[in-house]
Amino acid sequence: MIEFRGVNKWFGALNVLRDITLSVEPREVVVVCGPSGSGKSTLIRCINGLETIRDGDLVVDGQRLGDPATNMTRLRTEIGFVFQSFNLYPHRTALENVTLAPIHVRKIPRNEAEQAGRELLAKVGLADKVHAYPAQLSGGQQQRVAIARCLGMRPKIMLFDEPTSALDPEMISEVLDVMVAVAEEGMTMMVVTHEMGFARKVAQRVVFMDAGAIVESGTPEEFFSQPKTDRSRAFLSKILRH
Amino acid sequence: MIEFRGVNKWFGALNVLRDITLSVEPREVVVVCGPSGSGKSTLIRCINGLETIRDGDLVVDGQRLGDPATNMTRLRTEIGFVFQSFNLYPHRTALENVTLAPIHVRKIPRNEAEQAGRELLAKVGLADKVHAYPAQLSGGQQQRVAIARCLGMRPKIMLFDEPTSALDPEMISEVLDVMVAVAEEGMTMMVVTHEMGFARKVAQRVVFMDAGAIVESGTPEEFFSQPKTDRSRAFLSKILRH
Amino acid sequence: MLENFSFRTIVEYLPLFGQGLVTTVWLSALSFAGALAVGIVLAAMSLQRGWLFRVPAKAYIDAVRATPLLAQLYFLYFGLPHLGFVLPELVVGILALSLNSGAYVAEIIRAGILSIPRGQVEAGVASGMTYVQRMRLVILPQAFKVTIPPLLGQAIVLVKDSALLSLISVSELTRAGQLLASDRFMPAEGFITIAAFYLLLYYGLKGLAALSGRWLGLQPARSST
Amino acid sequence: GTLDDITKRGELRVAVQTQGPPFSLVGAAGERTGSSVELAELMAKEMGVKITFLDFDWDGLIPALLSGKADLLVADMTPTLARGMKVAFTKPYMYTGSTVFTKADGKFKTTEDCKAKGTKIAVLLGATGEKEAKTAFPDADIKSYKGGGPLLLDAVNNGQADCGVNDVSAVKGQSTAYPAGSFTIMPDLLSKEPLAFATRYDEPDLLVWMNLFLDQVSVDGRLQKNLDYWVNSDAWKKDH
Amino acid sequence: MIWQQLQSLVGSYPLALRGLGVTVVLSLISLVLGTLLGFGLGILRTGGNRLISAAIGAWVDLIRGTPFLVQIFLIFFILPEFGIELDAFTAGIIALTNLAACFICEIVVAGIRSVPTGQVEAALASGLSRWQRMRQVVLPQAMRIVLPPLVGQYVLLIKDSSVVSAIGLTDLTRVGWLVVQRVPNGLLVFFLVGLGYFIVCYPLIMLARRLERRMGAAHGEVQL
Ligand SMILES: Nc1ncnc2c1ncn2[C@@H]1O[C@H](COP(=O)(O)OP(=O)(O)OP(=O)(O)O)[C@@H](O)[C@H]1O
Ligand SMILES: Nc1ncnc2c1ncn2[C@@H]1O[C@H](COP(=O)(O)OP(=O)(O)OP(=O)(O)O)[C@@H](O)[C@H]1O
Ligand SMILES: [Mg+2]
Ligand SMILES: [Mg+2]
Repeated sequence: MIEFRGVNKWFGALNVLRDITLSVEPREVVVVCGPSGSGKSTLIRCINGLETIRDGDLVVDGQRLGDPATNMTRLRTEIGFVFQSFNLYPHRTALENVTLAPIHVRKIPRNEAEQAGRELLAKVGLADKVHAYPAQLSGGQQQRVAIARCLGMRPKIMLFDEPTSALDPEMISEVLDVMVAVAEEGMTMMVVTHEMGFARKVAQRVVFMDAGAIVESGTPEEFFSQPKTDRSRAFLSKILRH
Repeated sequence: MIEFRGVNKWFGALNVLRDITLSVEPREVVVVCGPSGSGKSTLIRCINGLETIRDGDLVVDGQRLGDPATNMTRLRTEIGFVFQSFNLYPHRTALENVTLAPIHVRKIPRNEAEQAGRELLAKVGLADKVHAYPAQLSGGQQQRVAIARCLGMRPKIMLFDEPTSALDPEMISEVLDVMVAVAEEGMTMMVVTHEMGFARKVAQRVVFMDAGAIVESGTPEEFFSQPKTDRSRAFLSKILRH
Repeated sequence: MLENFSFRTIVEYLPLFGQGLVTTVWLSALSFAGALAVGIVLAAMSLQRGWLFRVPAKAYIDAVRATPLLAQLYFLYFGLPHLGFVLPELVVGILALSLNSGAYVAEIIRAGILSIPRGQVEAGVASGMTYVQRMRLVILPQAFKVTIPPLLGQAIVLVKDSALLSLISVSELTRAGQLLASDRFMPAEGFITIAAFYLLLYYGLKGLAALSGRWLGLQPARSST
Repeated sequence: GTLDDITKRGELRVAVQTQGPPFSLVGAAGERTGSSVELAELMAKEMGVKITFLDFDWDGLIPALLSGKADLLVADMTPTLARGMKVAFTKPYMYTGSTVFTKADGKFKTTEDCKAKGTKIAVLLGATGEKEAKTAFPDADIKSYKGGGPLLLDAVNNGQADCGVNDVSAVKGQSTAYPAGSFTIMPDLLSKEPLAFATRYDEPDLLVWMNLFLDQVSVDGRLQKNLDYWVNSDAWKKDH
Repeated sequence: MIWQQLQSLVGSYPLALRGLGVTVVLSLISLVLGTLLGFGLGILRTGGNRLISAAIGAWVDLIRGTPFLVQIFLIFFILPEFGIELDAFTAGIIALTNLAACFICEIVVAGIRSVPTGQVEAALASGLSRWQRMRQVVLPQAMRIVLPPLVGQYVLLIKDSSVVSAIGLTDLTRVGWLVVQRVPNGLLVFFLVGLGYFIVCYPLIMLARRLERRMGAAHGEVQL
């Protein structure tokens, strides 16, 4: 479903992705973790073309990125992206946030889109917030709307970039619950997160990055119980210490 | 050292602090937790007069707040405050951040202040970042500078408002380590935090707030193992779940 | 001049001031509409990555900002006939005001668009919207709110600038004051009256700005944690 | 009285408006000159004081006099009765009148031609010509300009206006800036109007003196000489 | 004809230079004074005192809402009735300084308000006095927001200074009016006047642009 082969990326002189080779199968859930600045966000942003790569191949849903024959706008409709800072449209209600792209990009008739939108909002537990504006919602609620917004496009893949790290502690679980539900329905997911409980529960694989490279990769059990490298051990000890 | 007696505070029609009675002894470390919006920040912001109270008594270091005889500016120099968002002065280097108040408020000669500032920065592990600007520092480093900045005023009390919740997970421990060290030197501290490891390690008391009131208060062991109210149980289950 | 201040004469000239006020209002309104059109086009040009549109737009904006409206007005008024366009004064005046204010409006709109957080653009990109869809559905509605207050500020400037059109024989508000000054030799009466009227327009626009701010404020502006 | 003040001060303060030849202009070398300017200089000389010119545009001219910044006002100003309610005019020192001018090769040949409906007629803002044009050409489209007679000529020359109406001496003086024969200046005058200097009503002594001055210079021919040089010919052209 | 006009124009260059000089000197003095005063008003306006703040607000509105011509007119011609006699240059400086101060006050207020409250709270918490907070913490940060529009405002004020010709100062615009009497070609003359202003203003506009870009970059602003 997603296949990196020898991907490199530079920001100026900085080699932020080094020789990434990684493949994600359909219905697989992959958690990406690693220290700040290690390139996690960059990695998943490449997948839907928010960043462009310099060399190597990146094939998503059978289409090669950077290939002139690939219609990026089309491809993006197949990929949902959930941001750390939600990025809801502040001038639109929750429902409008969910229906905007289906109506304008997928060209679904408005009433159908709204019907579907209401169902999605109900699914993420926000049936009563349909007409609320983002500023009237708590962080956890906003992030759940953002997830519903992605689901509204019926994507084949969903990418999450630290979806809970901007949230108050008591709101984290409500978002993770929704993500677990999505994963259990069989969505292909790549999730940048430090929520190790989530990784344990639903991930088939944990990928540990450092300084732009994938340093380690394995099942959650392997990774948490027997980290193979010093760097992953140091990292785990830090985030699990207090 | 800090004594609330029947303190109430309103924001407009909202009763954000309800009948708070609480006293903190010298050298005591008190952790405050509770759901978002429960009034934790407001509570500690009252102590150094960032918020004013409507009724009840609040006596800090022997001086009654709101009393015309109390020199707030003087009192504030005895109280250090560490913010969630660091609030370092972005136009000043780390060292300048630390020395600004000692030089201008305490009227300590510049070279003495700088000498002391360097020592403090070394103590928080930033001897090599003395001349860095905040924007050049990671979140964890910025927060450590902020703590050094408070220590520079040799306060009798230190207040922390979620000092680690804006930090990347691997940076949390470096900040908590510094806070533990400060606590172990015998500082009187009030800390709003959800880092339960920290509470276990150094707090004499955990105070749980909900909807503006102190709902429960006790030693960490009591609070974590046998929360007395439904609300504190629900809260703990949420933040400890994933 | 003040001890003989004649309110009676002002009242006598009031119809003239009234006409001038009306002219100033509609001609400013028209010019501002023109300025918005010019400004949107220029802003769009100056936000392009390629130099082909960006450089001419910036050059135009700088040239307008660096020279006085008076020079621009005469440039059009005396210059257009050389190119074979003899247009009525009013048209030249409105054109000059639109082209002048348009440059400032362009800067305001550009700043408004750039003030939209990058995440908003990315959210649009990620859900497969085209450039035009992003602009129309995501960026412009948000930029609109940010730009309303400075745009009204520019409208205030434009209203006062329109006084310059009296130079090319448009009878607007300032002209009425000048008439009172030259027919009756009552400059204090003339000028203080027009000042009062301009102040009225200023408070009108300011009220509008406050109102629109409050109206827009009903829809929460920021999505925050 | 004011005259005593002027004597004590040693300075006569005269407000002028630099409207263009022949009355008041800035010469090629940047020197201030013209018919009215020279007359004012003559006044100061007769008073035995030095002269200071305060150069305003139309907006500032009257306020300068009324507020006492200037002792008197020297401009090609018509003493209308309405204006006389506010300032004290001297007796007229010359008569002129408004005339109509057009572009020499244009389709407007006579004053009658200009009466056609919709003719664009350029006049000077606030000048008497503006009033007269309104009565003489009721159907025309009157456009008032600010900034002096030359701009009227420019407007007519450029085609922004079909005809211009202005003081005949001004038109004659100012058209010399164009190649000879650029304009047709109609021989008939729309009106005959006096020109006079002005001062304040609270300076009766100065007014009396100014009138005396005008009598003197008419009798001894200095006024005529000034007008012949500046107004009735373009002799000044070669000097300025 | 054009040739003859051009020659005549070239002959007027000393006058034009003098006019440009008046424009520059007048603008320079009043911009410096106006900036100082504007900062003072801005700081007072954001200070706690409601009464002072409202009074400054009303004054700024009055000045922003009325034509500059009328203001200068009042200062030069009406103040003498209250015993304040000013020469044209001083009156021009006062009027322009006041205008500048009012516009700059608004810019400074916006700048001060843009500094996050957390900064003020941090300063407050470490016991800095009101003036120390302003001087050490708020103003240096406000400058980033203030500087670009401030320079832009300078350009507007330089252009507004042309109104001083109403009270008899021979600035650059006035020179245009004088020259056009002899060289009746409005297009040419006012093109040159425009050029004169351009020479003074364009470097300032470039400076504003540079500042804006630098501050933008410092704030992590991005292209679309
Ligand atoms: N637009 C950019 N221009 C230049 N450098 C960038 C840009 N975006 C990211 N970087 C740099 O690339 C590196 C990787 O960044 P990235 O955001 O992918 O890290 P991350 O692992 O997501 O970190 P975090 O946990 O802090 O989000 C960092 O060093 C960052 O400073
Ligand atoms: N300046 C203010 N004006 C009005 N209401 C306020 C203000 N500051 C806080 N509040 C309200 O007071 C209540 C308590 O706020 P406070 O910030 O003390 O909560 P908290 O427990 O610190 O929450 P968090 O964990 O989100 O920081 C909230 O409902 C909040 O919305
Ligand atoms: Mg990241
Ligand atoms: Mg808080």
